[in-house]
Amino acid sequence: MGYVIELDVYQGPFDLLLDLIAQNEVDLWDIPIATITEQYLEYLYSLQEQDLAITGEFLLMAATLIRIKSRLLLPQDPLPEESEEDQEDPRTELVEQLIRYKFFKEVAQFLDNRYAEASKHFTRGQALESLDLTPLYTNPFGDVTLEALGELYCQLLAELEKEQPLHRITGKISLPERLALVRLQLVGQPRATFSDLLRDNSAAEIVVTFLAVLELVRLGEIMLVQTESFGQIDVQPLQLEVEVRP
Amino acid sequence: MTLAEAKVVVEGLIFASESPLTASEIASIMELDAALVESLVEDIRSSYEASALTIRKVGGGYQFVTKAELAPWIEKLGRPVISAPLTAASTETLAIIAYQQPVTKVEIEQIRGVRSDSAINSLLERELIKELGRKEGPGRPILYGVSDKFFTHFGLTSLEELPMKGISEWK
Amino acid sequence: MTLAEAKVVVEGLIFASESPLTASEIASIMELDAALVESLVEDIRSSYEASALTIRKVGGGYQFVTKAELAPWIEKLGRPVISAPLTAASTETLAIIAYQQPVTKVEIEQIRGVRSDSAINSLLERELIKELGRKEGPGRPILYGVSDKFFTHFGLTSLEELPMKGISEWK
Repeated sequence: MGYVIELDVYQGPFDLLLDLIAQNEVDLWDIPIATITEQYLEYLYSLQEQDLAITGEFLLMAATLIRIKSRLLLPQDPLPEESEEDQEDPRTELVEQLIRYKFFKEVAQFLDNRYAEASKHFTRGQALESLDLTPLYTNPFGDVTLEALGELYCQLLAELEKEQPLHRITGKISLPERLALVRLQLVGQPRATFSDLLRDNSAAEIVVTFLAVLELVRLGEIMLVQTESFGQIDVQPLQLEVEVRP
Repeated sequence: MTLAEAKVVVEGLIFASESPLTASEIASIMELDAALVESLVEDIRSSYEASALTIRKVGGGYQFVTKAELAPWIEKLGRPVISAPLTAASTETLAIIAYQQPVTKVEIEQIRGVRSDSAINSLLERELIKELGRKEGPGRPILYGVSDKFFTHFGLTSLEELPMKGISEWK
Repeated sequence: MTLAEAKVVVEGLIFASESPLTASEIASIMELDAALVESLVEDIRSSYEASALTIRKVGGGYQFVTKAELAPWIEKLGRPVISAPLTAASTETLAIIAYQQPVTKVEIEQIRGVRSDSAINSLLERELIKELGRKEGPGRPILYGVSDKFFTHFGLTSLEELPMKGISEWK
Protein backbone atom coordinates (compact mmCIF):
# COMPACT_ATOMS: atom_id res chain seq x y z
CA MET A 1 0.00 0.00 0.00
CA GLY A 2 1.15 3.57 -0.14
CA TYR A 3 -0.74 4.56 -3.30
CA VAL A 4 -3.24 6.64 -1.39
CA ILE A 5 -3.25 10.33 -2.02
CA GLU A 6 -4.22 11.77 -5.34
CA LEU A 7 -1.78 14.37 -6.55
CA ASP A 8 -2.94 17.84 -5.71
CA VAL A 9 -1.73 19.54 -8.82
CA TYR A 10 -2.86 17.06 -11.44
CA GLN A 11 -6.19 15.30 -11.72
CA GLY A 12 -4.49 12.20 -13.03
CA PRO A 13 -1.85 10.92 -15.44
CA PHE A 14 -3.70 12.36 -18.48
CA ASP A 15 -3.68 15.77 -16.88
CA LEU A 16 0.04 15.56 -16.12
CA LEU A 17 0.82 14.36 -19.65
CA LEU A 18 -1.21 17.16 -21.23
CA ASP A 19 0.68 19.66 -19.14
CA LEU A 20 4.07 18.22 -20.14
CA ILE A 21 3.02 18.26 -23.80
CA ALA A 22 1.92 21.88 -23.48
CA GLN A 23 5.17 22.85 -21.75
CA ASN A 24 7.22 21.24 -24.52
CA GLU A 25 5.07 22.99 -27.12
CA VAL A 26 4.80 19.84 -29.20
CA ASP A 27 2.01 18.53 -31.37
CA LEU A 28 -0.36 16.17 -29.65
CA TRP A 29 -0.35 13.92 -32.73
CA ASP A 30 3.44 13.68 -32.77
CA ILE A 31 4.52 13.34 -29.17
CA PRO A 32 8.29 12.95 -28.66
CA ILE A 33 7.64 9.96 -26.48
CA ALA A 34 11.21 9.58 -25.18
CA THR A 35 11.37 13.16 -23.91
CA ILE A 36 7.90 13.11 -22.44
CA THR A 37 8.47 9.74 -20.74
CA GLU A 38 11.67 11.02 -19.22
CA GLN A 39 9.98 14.16 -17.88
CA TYR A 40 7.01 12.16 -16.64
CA LEU A 41 9.26 9.84 -14.66
CA GLU A 42 11.30 12.77 -13.35
CA TYR A 43 8.13 14.30 -12.01
CA LEU A 44 7.21 11.07 -10.24
CA TYR A 45 10.71 10.81 -8.70
CA SER A 46 10.49 14.38 -7.45
CA LEU A 47 7.21 13.54 -5.76
CA GLN A 48 8.80 10.54 -4.11
CA GLU A 49 11.60 12.69 -2.80
CA GLN A 50 8.99 14.91 -1.18
CA ASP A 51 7.53 11.78 0.43
CA LEU A 52 4.32 12.17 -1.51
CA ALA A 53 2.46 8.98 -2.26
CA ILE A 54 1.81 8.26 -5.90
CA THR A 55 -1.44 6.66 -6.97
CA GLY A 56 -1.49 3.47 -9.00
CA GLU A 57 -2.83 5.21 -12.07
CA PHE A 58 0.33 7.32 -12.36
CA LEU A 59 2.50 4.24 -12.18
CA LEU A 60 0.37 2.44 -14.72
CA MET A 61 0.80 5.34 -17.12
CA ALA A 62 4.57 5.25 -16.55
CA ALA A 63 4.52 1.61 -17.60
CA THR A 64 2.41 2.45 -20.67
CA LEU A 65 4.81 5.20 -21.71
CA ILE A 66 7.83 2.94 -21.33
CA ARG A 67 6.12 0.24 -23.38
CA ILE A 68 5.27 2.70 -26.17
CA LYS A 69 8.81 4.04 -26.12
CA SER A 70 10.35 0.59 -26.43
CA ARG A 71 7.99 -0.35 -29.27
CA LEU A 72 8.99 2.77 -31.16
CA LEU A 73 12.64 1.85 -30.66
CA LEU A 74 12.20 -1.65 -32.02
CA PRO A 75 13.51 -2.06 -35.56
CA GLN A 76 10.74 -2.44 -38.13
CA ASP A 77 11.00 -6.10 -38.96
CA PRO A 78 7.45 -7.31 -38.57
CA LEU A 79 6.90 -10.99 -38.13
CA PRO A 80 5.04 -12.54 -41.02
CA GLU A 81 1.83 -13.15 -39.08
CA GLU A 82 1.61 -9.61 -37.78
CA SER A 83 -1.43 -7.88 -39.16
CA GLU A 84 -1.53 -4.27 -40.29
CA GLU A 85 -3.24 -3.25 -37.08
CA ASP A 86 -0.16 -4.15 -35.10
CA GLN A 87 1.99 -1.88 -37.19
CA GLU A 88 -0.08 1.11 -36.22
CA ASP A 89 1.67 3.95 -34.40
CA PRO A 90 1.78 2.71 -30.78
CA ARG A 91 1.02 6.27 -29.65
CA THR A 92 -2.39 6.43 -31.33
CA GLU A 93 -4.52 4.99 -28.55
CA LEU A 94 -2.91 7.20 -25.93
CA VAL A 95 -3.33 10.30 -28.09
CA GLU A 96 -7.00 9.55 -28.61
CA GLN A 97 -7.48 9.19 -24.87
CA LEU A 98 -5.63 12.45 -24.27
CA ILE A 99 -7.74 14.34 -26.82
CA ARG A 100 -10.95 13.03 -25.31
CA TYR A 101 -9.80 13.91 -21.80
CA LYS A 102 -8.66 17.35 -22.96
CA PHE A 103 -12.13 18.04 -24.36
CA PHE A 104 -13.82 17.25 -21.05
CA LYS A 105 -11.27 19.30 -19.17
CA GLU A 106 -12.25 22.25 -21.37
CA VAL A 107 -15.93 21.60 -20.71
CA ALA A 108 -15.17 21.55 -17.00
CA GLN A 109 -13.60 24.98 -17.44
CA PHE A 110 -16.71 26.12 -19.32
CA LEU A 111 -18.90 24.86 -16.47
CA ASP A 112 -16.74 26.68 -13.91
CA ASN A 113 -17.24 29.90 -15.83
CA ARG A 114 -20.98 29.31 -16.08
CA TYR A 115 -21.13 28.70 -12.35
CA ALA A 116 -19.27 31.92 -11.63
CA GLU A 117 -21.79 33.75 -13.80
CA ALA A 118 -24.88 31.95 -12.45
CA SER A 119 -23.85 32.50 -8.85
CA LYS A 120 -24.09 36.25 -9.35
CA HIS A 121 -27.85 35.98 -9.78
CA PHE A 122 -29.77 35.70 -6.57
CA THR A 123 -33.20 34.15 -6.30
CA ARG A 124 -36.01 35.48 -4.16
CA GLY A 125 -34.86 35.37 -0.56
CA GLN A 126 -38.13 34.67 1.19
CA ALA A 127 -40.50 31.78 0.76
CA LEU A 128 -44.09 32.76 0.15
CA GLU A 129 -46.73 31.45 2.54
CA SER A 130 -47.31 27.75 2.16
CA LEU A 131 -49.39 26.86 -0.82
CA ASP A 132 -52.47 24.71 -1.16
CA LEU A 133 -51.57 21.21 -2.29
CA THR A 134 -54.97 19.72 -3.08
CA PRO A 135 -55.07 18.40 -6.62
CA LEU A 136 -56.15 20.49 -9.53
CA TYR A 137 -58.45 18.69 -11.95
CA THR A 138 -58.01 19.87 -15.50
CA ASN A 139 -61.07 17.98 -16.68
CA PRO A 140 -63.16 17.29 -13.59
CA PHE A 141 -66.26 16.11 -15.47
CA GLY A 142 -64.39 13.78 -17.78
CA ASP A 143 -66.71 13.03 -20.67
CA VAL A 144 -69.83 12.55 -18.56
CA THR A 145 -72.97 13.98 -20.14
CA LEU A 146 -76.16 15.03 -18.44
CA GLU A 147 -78.03 12.33 -20.38
CA ALA A 148 -75.61 9.67 -19.12
CA LEU A 149 -76.22 10.83 -15.55
CA GLY A 150 -79.97 10.56 -16.08
CA GLU A 151 -79.71 7.07 -17.55
CA LEU A 152 -77.39 5.94 -14.80
CA TYR A 153 -79.83 7.18 -12.20
CA CYS A 154 -82.67 5.29 -13.93
CA GLN A 155 -80.63 2.09 -13.93
CA LEU A 156 -79.82 2.46 -10.25
CA LEU A 157 -83.48 2.96 -9.43
CA ALA A 158 -84.40 -0.05 -11.58
CA GLU A 159 -81.94 -2.18 -9.62
CA LEU A 160 -83.51 -0.99 -6.40
CA GLU A 161 -87.00 -1.78 -7.65
CA LYS A 162 -86.11 -5.41 -8.24
CA GLU A 163 -87.84 -7.40 -5.60
CA GLN A 164 -85.57 -8.09 -2.71
CA PRO A 165 -85.54 -11.80 -1.98
CA LEU A 166 -86.88 -12.96 1.37
CA HIS A 167 -84.30 -15.65 1.79
CA ARG A 168 -81.01 -16.01 0.15
CA ILE A 169 -79.42 -19.39 -0.15
CA THR A 170 -75.83 -19.22 -1.14
CA GLY A 171 -73.97 -22.21 -2.36
CA LYS A 172 -70.24 -22.29 -2.55
CA ILE A 173 -69.16 -21.85 -6.13
CA SER A 174 -65.87 -23.53 -6.96
CA LEU A 175 -63.54 -22.18 -9.60
CA PRO A 176 -63.07 -25.50 -11.49
CA GLU A 177 -66.85 -25.92 -11.67
CA ARG A 178 -67.34 -22.43 -12.99
CA LEU A 179 -64.49 -22.88 -15.44
CA ALA A 180 -66.20 -25.97 -16.84
CA LEU A 181 -69.53 -24.18 -16.96
CA VAL A 182 -68.13 -21.17 -18.84
CA ARG A 183 -66.54 -23.52 -21.38
CA LEU A 184 -69.89 -25.21 -21.89
CA GLN A 185 -71.68 -21.89 -22.26
CA LEU A 186 -69.27 -20.85 -24.96
CA VAL A 187 -69.51 -24.00 -27.07
CA GLY A 188 -70.55 -23.04 -30.58
CA GLN A 189 -70.88 -19.37 -29.67
CA PRO A 190 -68.90 -16.81 -31.68
CA ARG A 191 -69.08 -14.48 -28.70
CA ALA A 192 -70.93 -13.78 -25.48
CA THR A 193 -71.03 -10.90 -23.06
CA PHE A 194 -69.68 -11.31 -19.59
CA SER A 195 -73.13 -10.82 -18.11
CA ASP A 196 -74.47 -13.65 -20.30
CA LEU A 197 -72.27 -15.96 -18.27
CA LEU A 198 -73.89 -14.97 -14.99
CA ARG A 199 -77.02 -16.49 -13.60
CA ASP A 200 -77.91 -14.94 -10.26
CA ASN A 201 -75.62 -11.88 -10.28
CA SER A 202 -74.43 -12.49 -6.74
CA ALA A 203 -71.12 -10.93 -5.81
CA ALA A 204 -69.60 -14.36 -5.28
CA GLU A 205 -70.75 -15.56 -8.67
CA ILE A 206 -69.40 -12.44 -10.41
CA VAL A 207 -66.03 -12.86 -8.75
CA VAL A 208 -65.67 -16.58 -9.48
CA THR A 209 -66.89 -16.14 -13.06
CA PHE A 210 -64.44 -13.32 -13.59
CA LEU A 211 -61.61 -15.49 -12.24
CA ALA A 212 -62.72 -18.31 -14.54
CA VAL A 213 -62.71 -15.95 -17.51
CA LEU A 214 -59.23 -14.70 -16.63
CA GLU A 215 -58.02 -18.28 -16.36
CA LEU A 216 -59.42 -19.03 -19.82
CA VAL A 217 -57.62 -15.98 -21.18
CA ARG A 218 -54.43 -17.26 -19.62
CA LEU A 219 -54.97 -20.66 -21.20
CA GLY A 220 -55.45 -18.94 -24.55
CA GLU A 221 -58.96 -20.30 -25.02
CA ILE A 222 -60.74 -16.95 -25.18
CA MET A 223 -60.05 -13.26 -25.61
CA LEU A 224 -61.78 -10.31 -23.95
CA VAL A 225 -62.87 -7.16 -25.73
CA GLN A 226 -64.01 -3.99 -24.03
CA THR A 227 -64.58 -1.02 -26.29
CA GLU A 228 -65.13 1.65 -23.61
CA SER A 229 -64.34 2.09 -19.92
CA PHE A 230 -66.92 0.33 -17.75
CA GLY A 231 -68.60 -0.90 -20.91
CA GLN A 232 -69.75 -4.39 -21.71
CA ILE A 233 -67.02 -7.03 -21.72
CA ASP A 234 -67.24 -9.34 -24.73
CA VAL A 235 -65.94 -12.86 -24.36
CA GLN A 236 -64.78 -14.39 -27.62
CA PRO A 237 -63.68 -18.02 -27.88
CA LEU A 238 -60.50 -18.39 -29.87
CA GLN A 239 -60.19 -20.91 -32.67
CA LEU A 240 -58.32 -23.81 -31.17
CA GLU A 241 -55.67 -25.11 -33.43
CA VAL A 242 -56.13 -28.83 -33.48
CA GLU A 243 -53.26 -30.82 -34.68
CA VAL A 244 -54.44 -33.78 -36.65
CA ARG A 245 -52.13 -36.68 -37.00
CA PRO A 246 -52.76 -39.61 -39.20
CA MET B 1 -23.87 56.30 -7.13
CA THR B 2 -26.78 58.13 -8.71
CA LEU B 3 -30.26 58.04 -7.22
CA ALA B 4 -31.40 55.79 -10.06
CA GLU B 5 -28.57 53.34 -9.31
CA ALA B 6 -29.34 53.44 -5.60
CA LYS B 7 -32.97 52.64 -6.33
CA VAL B 8 -31.97 49.52 -8.25
CA VAL B 9 -29.70 48.35 -5.42
CA VAL B 10 -32.48 48.84 -2.83
CA GLU B 11 -34.82 46.85 -5.04
CA GLY B 12 -32.32 43.98 -5.40
CA LEU B 13 -31.60 43.90 -1.67
CA ILE B 14 -35.28 43.71 -0.74
CA PHE B 15 -35.85 40.94 -3.27
CA ALA B 16 -32.87 38.83 -2.26
CA SER B 17 -33.06 39.23 1.51
CA GLU B 18 -34.14 36.16 3.43
CA SER B 19 -36.15 38.21 5.90
CA PRO B 20 -37.94 41.55 5.48
CA LEU B 21 -35.32 44.33 5.41
CA THR B 22 -35.86 47.56 7.35
CA ALA B 23 -34.97 50.97 5.95
CA SER B 24 -32.15 51.29 8.45
CA GLU B 25 -30.68 47.89 7.54
CA ILE B 26 -30.65 48.92 3.88
CA ALA B 27 -29.23 52.30 4.85
CA SER B 28 -26.35 50.72 6.73
CA ILE B 29 -25.47 48.32 3.89
CA MET B 30 -25.53 51.14 1.35
CA GLU B 31 -24.15 53.85 3.63
CA LEU B 32 -27.10 56.08 2.94
CA ASP B 33 -29.57 57.95 5.05
CA ALA B 34 -32.59 55.88 6.20
CA ALA B 35 -35.03 58.62 5.19
CA LEU B 36 -33.59 58.55 1.67
CA VAL B 37 -34.02 54.75 1.59
CA GLU B 38 -37.66 55.16 2.57
CA SER B 39 -38.27 57.58 -0.25
CA LEU B 40 -36.48 55.25 -2.70
CA VAL B 41 -38.73 52.39 -1.57
CA GLU B 42 -41.77 54.59 -2.29
CA ASP B 43 -40.36 55.23 -5.77
CA ILE B 44 -39.88 51.49 -6.35
CA ARG B 45 -43.37 50.72 -5.10
CA SER B 46 -44.90 53.17 -7.56
CA SER B 47 -42.87 51.76 -10.44
CA TYR B 48 -44.44 48.36 -9.70
CA GLU B 49 -47.98 49.73 -9.92
CA ALA B 50 -48.85 47.99 -13.19
CA SER B 51 -47.08 44.75 -12.28
CA ALA B 52 -47.97 41.63 -10.34
CA LEU B 53 -45.68 42.56 -7.48
CA THR B 54 -45.65 45.16 -4.79
CA ILE B 55 -43.53 45.97 -1.77
CA ARG B 56 -45.20 45.31 1.55
CA LYS B 57 -44.04 46.58 4.92
CA VAL B 58 -44.18 43.90 7.61
CA GLY B 59 -42.83 44.28 11.13
CA GLY B 60 -40.95 47.40 10.05
CA GLY B 61 -39.28 45.59 7.12
CA TYR B 62 -39.92 45.62 3.40
CA GLN B 63 -40.62 42.57 1.30
CA PHE B 64 -41.82 41.82 -2.22
CA VAL B 65 -45.18 40.06 -2.40
CA THR B 66 -47.64 39.31 -5.17
CA LYS B 67 -50.69 41.55 -5.26
CA ALA B 68 -53.76 40.33 -3.41
CA GLU B 69 -55.92 40.05 -6.52
CA LEU B 70 -53.60 37.38 -7.92
CA ALA B 71 -54.23 35.06 -4.97
CA PRO B 72 -56.66 32.76 -6.84
CA TRP B 73 -53.97 32.14 -9.47
CA ILE B 74 -51.10 31.77 -7.07
CA GLU B 75 -53.07 29.21 -5.08
CA LYS B 76 -52.98 26.95 -8.11
CA LEU B 77 -49.21 26.70 -7.95
CA GLY B 78 -47.74 23.53 -6.62
CA ARG B 79 -51.03 21.70 -6.79
CA PRO B 80 -50.81 18.36 -8.51
CA VAL B 81 -52.64 18.47 -11.83
CA ILE B 82 -54.93 15.53 -12.48
CA SER B 83 -56.64 14.89 -15.78
CA ALA B 84 -58.04 11.43 -15.05
CA PRO B 85 -61.68 10.85 -16.05
CA LEU B 86 -64.33 10.21 -13.42
CA THR B 87 -64.57 6.62 -12.21
CA ALA B 88 -67.78 4.68 -12.67
CA ALA B 89 -68.36 4.84 -8.90
CA SER B 90 -68.01 8.63 -8.88
CA THR B 91 -70.30 9.05 -11.87
CA GLU B 92 -73.02 6.92 -10.24
CA THR B 93 -72.68 8.87 -7.02
CA LEU B 94 -72.86 12.15 -8.91
CA ALA B 95 -76.05 10.99 -10.66
CA ILE B 96 -77.68 10.16 -7.33
CA ILE B 97 -76.64 13.45 -5.76
CA ALA B 98 -77.89 15.44 -8.75
CA TYR B 99 -81.33 13.81 -8.67
CA GLN B 100 -81.84 13.32 -4.97
CA GLN B 101 -80.15 16.31 -3.40
CA PRO B 102 -79.96 17.16 -0.56
CA VAL B 103 -78.83 13.63 0.17
CA THR B 104 -76.72 11.94 2.85
CA LYS B 105 -73.94 9.41 2.38
CA VAL B 106 -76.09 6.65 3.89
CA GLU B 107 -78.87 7.37 1.41
CA ILE B 108 -76.42 7.25 -1.48
CA GLU B 109 -75.04 3.96 -0.22
CA GLN B 110 -78.53 2.47 0.06
CA ILE B 111 -79.12 3.14 -3.62
CA ARG B 112 -75.70 2.04 -4.83
CA GLY B 113 -75.47 -0.93 -2.47
CA VAL B 114 -71.80 -0.22 -1.75
CA ARG B 115 -69.76 2.14 0.39
CA SER B 116 -69.31 5.48 -1.27
CA ASP B 117 -66.83 7.43 0.88
CA SER B 118 -64.09 7.58 -1.68
CA ALA B 119 -66.49 8.45 -4.50
CA ILE B 120 -67.89 11.33 -2.44
CA ASN B 121 -64.41 12.54 -1.51
CA SER B 122 -63.29 12.47 -5.10
CA LEU B 123 -66.37 14.48 -6.17
CA LEU B 124 -65.70 16.99 -3.39
CA GLU B 125 -62.06 17.33 -4.51
CA ARG B 126 -63.18 17.87 -8.06
CA GLU B 127 -65.61 20.46 -6.73
CA LEU B 128 -68.49 18.79 -8.52
CA ILE B 129 -70.50 18.51 -5.30
CA LYS B 130 -70.58 20.47 -2.07
CA GLU B 131 -71.87 20.12 1.45
CA LEU B 132 -75.29 21.71 1.88
CA GLY B 133 -75.43 21.51 5.66
CA ARG B 134 -76.54 18.79 8.01
CA LYS B 135 -79.68 16.72 8.23
CA GLU B 136 -81.77 16.99 11.39
CA GLY B 137 -81.87 13.77 13.34
CA PRO B 138 -79.51 11.18 14.81
CA GLY B 139 -75.88 11.72 13.92
CA ARG B 140 -76.76 14.90 12.00
CA PRO B 141 -75.24 13.52 8.77
CA ILE B 142 -73.84 15.83 6.12
CA LEU B 143 -76.14 16.65 3.20
CA TYR B 144 -74.61 16.78 -0.27
CA GLY B 145 -75.69 18.62 -3.40
CA VAL B 146 -74.16 19.53 -6.73
CA SER B 147 -71.86 22.56 -6.96
CA ASP B 148 -72.15 25.75 -8.95
CA LYS B 149 -69.45 24.27 -11.16
CA PHE B 150 -71.90 21.48 -12.00
CA PHE B 151 -74.53 23.98 -13.09
CA THR B 152 -72.08 26.01 -15.14
CA HIS B 153 -70.56 22.97 -16.79
CA PHE B 154 -73.90 21.58 -17.93
CA GLY B 155 -75.39 24.99 -18.59
CA LEU B 156 -78.20 24.44 -16.10
CA THR B 157 -80.04 27.13 -14.23
CA SER B 158 -82.00 24.79 -11.96
CA LEU B 159 -82.18 21.11 -11.11
CA GLU B 160 -85.55 20.94 -12.84
CA GLU B 161 -83.69 21.04 -16.12
CA LEU B 162 -82.16 17.62 -15.48
CA PRO B 163 -83.35 15.03 -18.03
CA MET B 164 -86.44 13.26 -16.71
CA LYS B 165 -86.92 10.63 -19.39
CA GLY B 166 -87.68 7.33 -17.73
CA ILE B 167 -87.30 8.67 -14.26
CA SER B 168 -90.97 9.44 -13.65
CA GLU B 169 -91.64 5.71 -13.89
CA TRP B 170 -89.73 5.18 -10.69
CA LYS B 171 -90.47 8.26 -8.71
CA MET C 1 -58.83 37.86 -19.63
CA THR C 2 -56.99 40.48 -21.67
CA LEU C 3 -53.36 40.07 -22.69
CA ALA C 4 -52.36 42.73 -20.17
CA GLU C 5 -54.11 40.81 -17.41
CA ALA C 6 -52.55 37.54 -18.54
CA LYS C 7 -49.12 39.14 -18.46
CA VAL C 8 -49.63 40.17 -14.84
CA VAL C 9 -50.76 36.65 -13.87
CA VAL C 10 -47.72 35.07 -15.58
CA GLU C 11 -45.48 37.51 -13.74
CA GLY C 12 -47.11 36.66 -10.40
CA LEU C 13 -46.87 32.92 -10.99
CA ILE C 14 -43.18 33.05 -11.90
CA PHE C 15 -42.47 35.18 -8.86
CA ALA C 16 -44.44 33.05 -6.42
CA SER C 17 -43.28 29.63 -7.56
CA GLU C 18 -40.73 27.94 -5.33
CA SER C 19 -39.01 26.34 -8.31
CA PRO C 20 -38.56 27.55 -11.90
CA LEU C 21 -41.86 27.30 -13.81
CA THR C 22 -41.89 26.11 -17.41
CA ALA C 23 -44.03 27.76 -20.07
CA SER C 24 -46.16 24.65 -20.30
CA GLU C 25 -46.75 24.57 -16.54
CA ILE C 26 -47.90 28.19 -16.67
CA ALA C 27 -49.98 27.40 -19.75
CA SER C 28 -51.76 24.55 -18.01
CA ILE C 29 -52.54 26.62 -14.91
CA MET C 30 -53.87 29.49 -17.00
CA GLU C 31 -55.38 27.35 -19.76
CA LEU C 32 -53.44 29.25 -22.37
CA ASP C 33 -51.17 28.26 -25.21
CA ALA C 34 -47.52 27.68 -24.20
CA ALA C 35 -46.27 29.78 -27.13
CA LEU C 36 -48.38 32.69 -25.92
CA VAL C 37 -46.94 32.29 -22.43
CA GLU C 38 -43.43 32.42 -23.88
CA SER C 39 -44.16 35.67 -25.66
CA LEU C 40 -45.71 37.13 -22.50
CA VAL C 41 -42.56 36.21 -20.58
CA GLU C 42 -40.48 38.08 -23.16
CA ASP C 43 -42.76 41.10 -22.63
CA ILE C 44 -42.29 40.87 -18.88
CA ARG C 45 -38.55 40.49 -19.21
CA SER C 46 -38.29 43.66 -21.28
CA SER C 47 -40.45 45.59 -18.81
CA TYR C 48 -37.87 44.72 -16.12
CA GLU C 49 -34.99 46.17 -18.12
CA ALA C 50 -34.46 49.17 -15.85
CA SER C 51 -35.01 47.24 -12.63
CA ALA C 52 -32.86 45.13 -10.32
CA LEU C 53 -34.58 41.95 -11.40
CA THR C 54 -34.68 39.85 -14.50
CA ILE C 55 -36.25 36.58 -15.56
CA ARG C 56 -33.78 33.78 -16.08
CA LYS C 57 -34.51 30.55 -17.91
CA VAL C 58 -32.94 27.55 -16.23
CA GLY C 59 -33.57 23.93 -17.07
CA GLY C 60 -36.48 25.02 -19.24
CA GLY C 61 -38.16 26.98 -16.42
CA TYR C 62 -38.42 30.68 -15.65
CA GLN C 63 -37.44 32.33 -12.38
CA PHE C 64 -36.89 35.86 -11.13
CA VAL C 65 -33.31 36.61 -10.12
CA THR C 66 -31.32 39.73 -9.38
CA LYS C 67 -29.09 41.04 -12.13
CA ALA C 68 -25.45 39.97 -12.04
CA GLU C 69 -24.11 43.51 -11.52
CA LEU C 70 -25.85 43.68 -8.15
CA ALA C 71 -23.95 40.67 -6.80
CA PRO C 72 -21.45 42.74 -4.77
CA TRP C 73 -24.32 44.45 -2.93
CA ILE C 74 -26.35 41.34 -2.34
CA GLU C 75 -23.35 39.53 -0.97
CA LYS C 76 -23.37 42.12 1.80
CA LEU C 77 -26.68 40.69 2.98
CA GLY C 78 -24.72 37.71 4.20
CA ARG C 79 -26.86 35.17 2.40
CA PRO C 80 -25.24 31.78 2.90
CA VAL C 81 -23.58 30.53 -0.24
CA ILE C 82 -25.88 27.81 -1.49
CA SER C 83 -23.15 25.71 -2.96
CA ALA C 84 -19.41 26.09 -2.79
CA PRO C 85 -17.61 25.74 -6.11
CA LEU C 86 -16.93 22.18 -7.17
CA THR C 87 -13.50 20.56 -7.09
CA ALA C 88 -11.75 20.09 -10.42
CA ALA C 89 -12.33 16.34 -10.14
CA SER C 90 -16.07 16.84 -9.66
CA THR C 91 -16.43 19.31 -12.52
CA GLU C 92 -14.55 16.99 -14.89
CA THR C 93 -16.74 14.09 -13.85
CA LEU C 94 -19.85 16.20 -14.25
CA ALA C 95 -18.75 17.30 -17.74
CA ILE C 96 -18.37 13.66 -18.77
CA ILE C 97 -21.78 12.72 -17.32
CA ALA C 98 -23.48 15.64 -19.09
CA TYR C 99 -22.18 14.54 -22.50
CA GLN C 100 -22.16 10.78 -22.16
CA GLN C 101 -25.26 10.12 -20.06
CA PRO C 102 -26.44 7.51 -19.31
CA VAL C 103 -22.92 6.55 -18.28
CA THR C 104 -21.35 4.14 -15.78
CA LYS C 105 -18.58 4.76 -13.28
CA VAL C 106 -16.17 2.56 -15.25
CA GLU C 107 -16.81 4.53 -18.43
CA ILE C 108 -16.14 7.79 -16.57
CA GLU C 109 -12.92 6.40 -15.12
CA GLN C 110 -11.75 5.30 -18.56
CA ILE C 111 -12.02 8.87 -19.80
CA ARG C 112 -10.53 10.52 -16.73
CA GLY C 113 -7.83 7.92 -16.24
CA VAL C 114 -8.38 7.92 -12.48
CA ARG C 115 -10.81 6.46 -9.95
CA SER C 116 -13.85 8.65 -9.62
CA ASP C 117 -15.85 7.23 -6.69
CA SER C 118 -15.46 10.23 -4.47
CA ALA C 119 -16.24 12.70 -7.27
CA ILE C 120 -19.41 10.75 -8.11
CA ASN C 121 -20.45 10.57 -4.46
CA SER C 122 -19.91 14.27 -4.00
CA LEU C 123 -22.01 15.03 -7.10
CA LEU C 124 -24.76 12.73 -5.83
CA GLU C 125 -24.69 14.44 -2.45
CA ARG C 126 -25.07 17.83 -4.09
CA GLU C 127 -27.88 16.38 -6.21
CA LEU C 128 -26.21 17.55 -9.41
CA ILE C 129 -26.41 14.03 -10.82
CA LYS C 130 -28.81 11.16 -10.27
CA GLU C 131 -28.99 7.46 -10.90
CA LEU C 132 -30.85 6.63 -14.08
CA GLY C 133 -31.14 2.89 -13.51
CA ARG C 134 -28.79 0.04 -14.28
CA LYS C 135 -27.02 -1.02 -17.43
CA GLU C 136 -27.85 -4.42 -18.87
CA GLY C 137 -24.95 -6.83 -18.78
CA PRO C 138 -22.41 -8.17 -16.31
CA GLY C 139 -22.55 -6.59 -12.88
CA ARG C 140 -25.49 -4.42 -13.95
CA PRO C 141 -23.56 -1.19 -13.14
CA ILE C 142 -25.44 1.98 -12.14
CA LEU C 143 -26.03 4.53 -14.89
CA TYR C 144 -25.66 8.21 -14.07
CA GLY C 145 -27.18 11.35 -15.61
CA VAL C 146 -27.46 15.01 -14.68
CA SER C 147 -30.34 16.26 -12.50
CA ASP C 148 -32.60 19.30 -12.78
CA LYS C 149 -30.40 21.02 -10.23
CA PHE C 150 -27.46 20.76 -12.64
CA PHE C 151 -29.19 23.30 -14.89
CA THR C 152 -29.95 25.75 -12.08
CA HIS C 153 -26.46 25.45 -10.65
CA PHE C 154 -24.81 26.40 -13.95
CA GLY C 155 -27.60 28.64 -15.26
CA LEU C 156 -28.13 26.40 -18.26
CA THR C 157 -31.38 25.95 -20.15
CA SER C 158 -30.53 22.71 -21.90
CA LEU C 159 -27.59 20.43 -22.62
CA GLU C 160 -27.42 21.93 -26.09
CA GLU C 161 -25.82 25.01 -24.59
CA LEU C 162 -22.71 22.99 -23.75
CA PRO C 163 -19.74 23.51 -26.09
CA MET C 164 -19.65 21.09 -28.99
CA LYS C 165 -16.32 22.06 -30.53
CA GLY C 166 -13.89 19.20 -30.61
CA ILE C 167 -16.39 16.44 -30.05
CA SER C 168 -16.16 15.24 -33.64
CA GLU C 169 -12.46 14.47 -33.16
CA TRP C 170 -13.17 11.56 -30.86
CA LYS C 171 -16.85 10.71 -31.17
